[in-house]
Amino acid sequence: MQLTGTHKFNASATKIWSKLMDTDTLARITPGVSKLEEIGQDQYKAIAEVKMGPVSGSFSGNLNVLDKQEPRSFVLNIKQSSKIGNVAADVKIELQSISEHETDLSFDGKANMSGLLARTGQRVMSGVANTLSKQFFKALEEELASQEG
Amino acid sequence: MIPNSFDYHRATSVDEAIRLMAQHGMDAKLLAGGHSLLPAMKLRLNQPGVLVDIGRLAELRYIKKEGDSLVIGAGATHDDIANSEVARNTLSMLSEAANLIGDVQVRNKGTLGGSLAHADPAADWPAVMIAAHAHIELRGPNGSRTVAADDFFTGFYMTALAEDEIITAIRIPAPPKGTHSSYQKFMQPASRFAIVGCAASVTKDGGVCQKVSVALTGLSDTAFRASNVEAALTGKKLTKENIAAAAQAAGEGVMAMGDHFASEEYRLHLAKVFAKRALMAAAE
Amino acid sequence: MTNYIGKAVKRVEDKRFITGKGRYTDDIVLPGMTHAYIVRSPYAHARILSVDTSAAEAMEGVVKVFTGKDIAESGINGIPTGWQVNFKNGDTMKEPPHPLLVSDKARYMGDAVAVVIAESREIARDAGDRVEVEYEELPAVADAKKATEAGAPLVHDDAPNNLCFDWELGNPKAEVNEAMSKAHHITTLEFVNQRVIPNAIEPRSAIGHFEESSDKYTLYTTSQNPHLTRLLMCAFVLGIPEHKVRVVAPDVGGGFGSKIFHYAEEALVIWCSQRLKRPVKWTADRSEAFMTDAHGRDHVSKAEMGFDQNGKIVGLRVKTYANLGAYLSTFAPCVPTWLHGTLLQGLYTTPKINVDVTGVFTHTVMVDAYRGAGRPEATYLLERLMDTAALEMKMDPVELRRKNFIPAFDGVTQPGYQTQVALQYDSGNYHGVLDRALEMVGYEKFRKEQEQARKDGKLLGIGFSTYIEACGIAPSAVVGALGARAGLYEVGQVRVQPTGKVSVYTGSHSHGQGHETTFAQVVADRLGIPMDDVEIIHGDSESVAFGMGTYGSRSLAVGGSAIVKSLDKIIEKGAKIAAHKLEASEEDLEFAEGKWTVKGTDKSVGFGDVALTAYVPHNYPAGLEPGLDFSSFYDPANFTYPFGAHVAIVEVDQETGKVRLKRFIAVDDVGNVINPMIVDGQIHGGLAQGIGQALLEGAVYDENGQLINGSYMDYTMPRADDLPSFEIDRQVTPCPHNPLGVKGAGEAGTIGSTPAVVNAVMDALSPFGIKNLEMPLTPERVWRAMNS
Amino acid sequence: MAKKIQVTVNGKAYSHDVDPRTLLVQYLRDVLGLTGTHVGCDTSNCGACTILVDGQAVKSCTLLAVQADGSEVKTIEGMADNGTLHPLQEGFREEHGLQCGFCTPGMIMASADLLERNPNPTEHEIREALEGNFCRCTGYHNIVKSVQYAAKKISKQEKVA
Repeated sequence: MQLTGTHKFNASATKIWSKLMDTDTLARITPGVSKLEEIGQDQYKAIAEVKMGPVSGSFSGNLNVLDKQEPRSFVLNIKQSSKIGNVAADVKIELQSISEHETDLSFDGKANMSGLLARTGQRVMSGVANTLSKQFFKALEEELASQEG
Repeated sequence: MIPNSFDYHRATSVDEAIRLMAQHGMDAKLLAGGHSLLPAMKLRLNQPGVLVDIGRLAELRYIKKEGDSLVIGAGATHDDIANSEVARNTLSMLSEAANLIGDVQVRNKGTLGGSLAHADPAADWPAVMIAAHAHIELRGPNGSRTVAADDFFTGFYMTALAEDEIITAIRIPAPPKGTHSSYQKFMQPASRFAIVGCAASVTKDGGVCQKVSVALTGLSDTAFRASNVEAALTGKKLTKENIAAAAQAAGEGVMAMGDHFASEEYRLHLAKVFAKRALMAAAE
Repeated sequence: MTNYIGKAVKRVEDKRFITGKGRYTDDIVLPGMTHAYIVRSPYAHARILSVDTSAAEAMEGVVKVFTGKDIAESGINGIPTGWQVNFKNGDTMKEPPHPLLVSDKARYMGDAVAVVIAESREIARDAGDRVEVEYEELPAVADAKKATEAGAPLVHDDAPNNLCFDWELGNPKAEVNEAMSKAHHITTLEFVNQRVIPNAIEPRSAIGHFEESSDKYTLYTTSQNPHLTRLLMCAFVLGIPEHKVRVVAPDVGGGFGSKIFHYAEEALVIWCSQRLKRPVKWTADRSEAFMTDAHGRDHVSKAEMGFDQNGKIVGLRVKTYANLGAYLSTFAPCVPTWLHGTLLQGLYTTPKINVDVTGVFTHTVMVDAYRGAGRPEATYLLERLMDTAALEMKMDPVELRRKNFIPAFDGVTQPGYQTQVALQYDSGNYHGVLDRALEMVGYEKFRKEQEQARKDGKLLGIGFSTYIEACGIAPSAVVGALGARAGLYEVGQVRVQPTGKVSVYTGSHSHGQGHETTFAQVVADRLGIPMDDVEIIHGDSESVAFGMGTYGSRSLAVGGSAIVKSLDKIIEKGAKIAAHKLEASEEDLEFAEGKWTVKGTDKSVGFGDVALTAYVPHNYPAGLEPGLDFSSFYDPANFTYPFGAHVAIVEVDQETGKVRLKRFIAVDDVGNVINPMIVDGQIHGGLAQGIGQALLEGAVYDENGQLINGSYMDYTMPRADDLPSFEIDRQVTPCPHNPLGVKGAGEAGTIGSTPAVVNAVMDALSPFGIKNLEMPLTPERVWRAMNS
Repeated sequence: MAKKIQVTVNGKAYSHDVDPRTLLVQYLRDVLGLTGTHVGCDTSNCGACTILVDGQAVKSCTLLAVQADGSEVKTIEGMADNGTLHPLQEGFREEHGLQCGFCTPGMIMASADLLERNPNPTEHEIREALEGNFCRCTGYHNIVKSVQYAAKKISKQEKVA
């Protein structure tokens, strides 16, 4: 499953970068994530609850930040498993400054599903990914805005 | 094939259902026809701890005229609507859509309210309700409220319905004289959900489109109003050419879904084709 | 005189099915029965790091959890295959172990890792979720051709490049290349004959029952061939004595090849039952069926056919990669080789043919026979080539076929036809079926309609397929030489009861084919008794001596012939008894209409009378054994060769690419027909499956070996409103080498229909210059082709 | 946990305590021993489990037994009347509308719903009404004829009556 998207934020790239690299913030804005625990340099243990339409599952696994090019790009490597199936994804996140206060965040990657999700959830999962990314952008936007205020 | 264990409560009234939902919170799910929920539970894609059954509430199962409006109880089945003369006479797309949902057995049990609350991105009713300018009546612990169908579907399987609210009825205003409607659907051949479905109603006066309402489903993460198609046709003569030209705007700017049955590009193409077909049928 | 043969006798078995009294495996409940749930790998390829069963075993109602480790330690063997194919260099094919539960690695999504046995289905299912398996996901490969490329992930360490075998048949390559080099025109097609999922509506189920008191085992299973399952399970897997094992395949809800395979779950429930001293039932749900039932087809081929300037075929060259899945199913090695390569002669006089097949392991579920098995793949290739060649050479596809047909021969006064690919066709009249089909279609009229439709912007198309199949597999010595590890005869026992009622035991197995009716028609007519006096018994190794089961359209041709052999023996012995009773010489008697009559007199003795005498032998021929009960093994002299002509007419919606099948005409020649109603039904069902493959069906694996359409929400089964009513007719060219003259009708519909439909769509799309599209011809594929 | 339900199945009243997660089809098969109703899938598509609940065809794998409390249920076992086959049962036999028999009970029950609503359906209407029932054996050709047979027979019976 291809994961792509772009969103424009009214903040500088460095500011967004610092938000994304902060464990607490990340746990707060990532949809479904209930716990994010740092277990090593750029390595996290993550627990997520996904509840969307017909699908509801508790996921747990790892989240690694690789290939950091501050403040331009990094790769998120995610491995989550659950009783309803497993997700493994590599997503490259790029921040492109448009101006001092404007940054385009784009992501591009691929998620591989296995198990029940892969077999029966294709149609559902592409929508889940879309919605999760929308929620993430919204939450990040709010996070950035709240700090402004 | 075997769902997880859960507690089951059959509500004897809407108010009791609301109380039960409030009592059990996030772990509870409403069970109406069960034709979206139970298959997911059997696969264990979903494992609620409590089911509150509202499937037998007679107070939710009706189709009637109220003043100028058509009011459909949330518990009316697809089959009830398919066979309702008053629904057909109000907007024929209601019975057309009802007849295209699932199969006979599913239509016998599945309900309008259940389908709207579930908000499957490929379900038929959301598009029809948007095109019909329907208002969805909700009731929760703090009383009742009404949400326009246009504002009800907020995302992928997401609606304006709060966790502790129940859809009670759907109110459809009587369309102006000279209005005809149609629902046209390109089916996913296995599930028979919509790959693309288009609901259209056209108010015609002397061959000119006075008013038009168009909504699409299946294309994206939620059903939506095709405002640009409406704008392109309003005030125009209802010729084949004008309709075809207006339908070209269907799906414009939409991030379409894709799967092995239909890619994003193909879905966007079908949106145009089915917008045209629905409009043609409604304008006839 | 026949009272039954050739008549549309209503089915005997229907009574129980239409009243809900059928008895399928999952309907069976045994005292003290436990329920099994199998924990399966979500990954197509993964190392199993650990399996923790403690939480599951701690649950109330859980009897036991077994893992791959328990199986490995028990010393039992894995599941064998029933056919051996060698590499071209003579090396034995690779036959990696297929354990009942895996302990080291999972090799396809659905590979069995552990089994939970519990007091109820619910508890077993719940406990299954508590078995914690730690996996290390490994790269996987699902595509046969890619699997052979350097660097592809290996399914089995001891099968380099994932090769199971490579194999060749026909004329030497150099000869074929030489012939092709002189061709005036060569038509080349590359295609995927996609993987389809058999989807018998009854999911698989198995109950293992070990009785400690007698040391006996009973396996109830959804099998097409219970005796073969018993043989494989006893001799190769569990090493338990065959005479202590009863295998029952009761009513079985469809098979289509997918229930030939001796599956791991069958041996597993027996093994678990032996350990637990309690019956163990396992029933697949549909999701599990999608993941673990043997799939069908899955070939990647390149085919080239050469023609001279007059359209006569001069040569055929075929290269095929056959996906076998992760392990070998019972017939896996045979399907893409001996059931595929041998059919590439088709109905044509092609003088030089070479076929080269590579059998490949991938991280996918096993592939086995699926209705037609190899023959649909061969037919697809040939018939697509014919219509494409006609288009390219601007010839009429009908004319091109006629030019190349093998002339009619009856196999009696004229010899059989020796092909370039090992078979000798028994009898055939290929022009006959095509002529009849054209007449039914109204070919010339259609071409005019099509022309007019094109002017009106409508896309109509017609497609042809003239096919042959080799059925009734087959002479044991021949198939043995080709690699079969079992004989392929059939057993038929006729036991006349003292009152003249007749019990017939057949090693064939009916799972929809109507044996209880057709076989009874044969028996009743031969013995001249009412059908009500005949009972056909099948599917139980305890009552039926032995048998090879039902597949390859073999039941009547092989199983029916075995019964006829026994009937002949009954009549022969009956004549001795009758002669004694009539005080006549045996030579002076004739047997007809249920009685032996002294020729030219009205002195006769009836069948019932003779039966009674056989069992109450007070006044009896000296030296003759009492009783009237014979068993026969029939080993056929040759395959049988049904053939036919199929024509499809389609309309393509230019805006959406959706194909609508408007008409389907099938004229088949399946030899003599015992029950035309049943034969028609077999054809109808076959057509639906073949049409399904052309337009709707296909397993979709992603690049990680995940089956992504493993449910009826995602895999398109043909439904009533996807299909038209069929227009079918028949021609009869009797089979010259079996006593009934029958050829087999179970697979004909599937074999002929797929290419006819695809050819029709290609014909409809010919104004766009489109020559080839991959199946299934989904609306998007067709739309893309029209718009590229 | 367990809920008491009362149902009338094929004219006979039953009362049982059931686990709420028990599907109606499991109740019929496992508790009442009515194994004529089959399970062919887990996604409510195949229709093998079709029965009539309060006169309407439903998929009994997508209905909890507790949901059927107080209902009138009819299964294939209840179709024949004192040994006289229902015209649909007769039709399936006469027109060879079945082969392996596994989908047949569901097919007959779905057809019963159709003929109740539409006593004289066209071929097209029959095919559409059976879109929720899979058959892998017959290609549906003879199923259509079986339903037509029954429709004709019922209309004749009604004329006589």
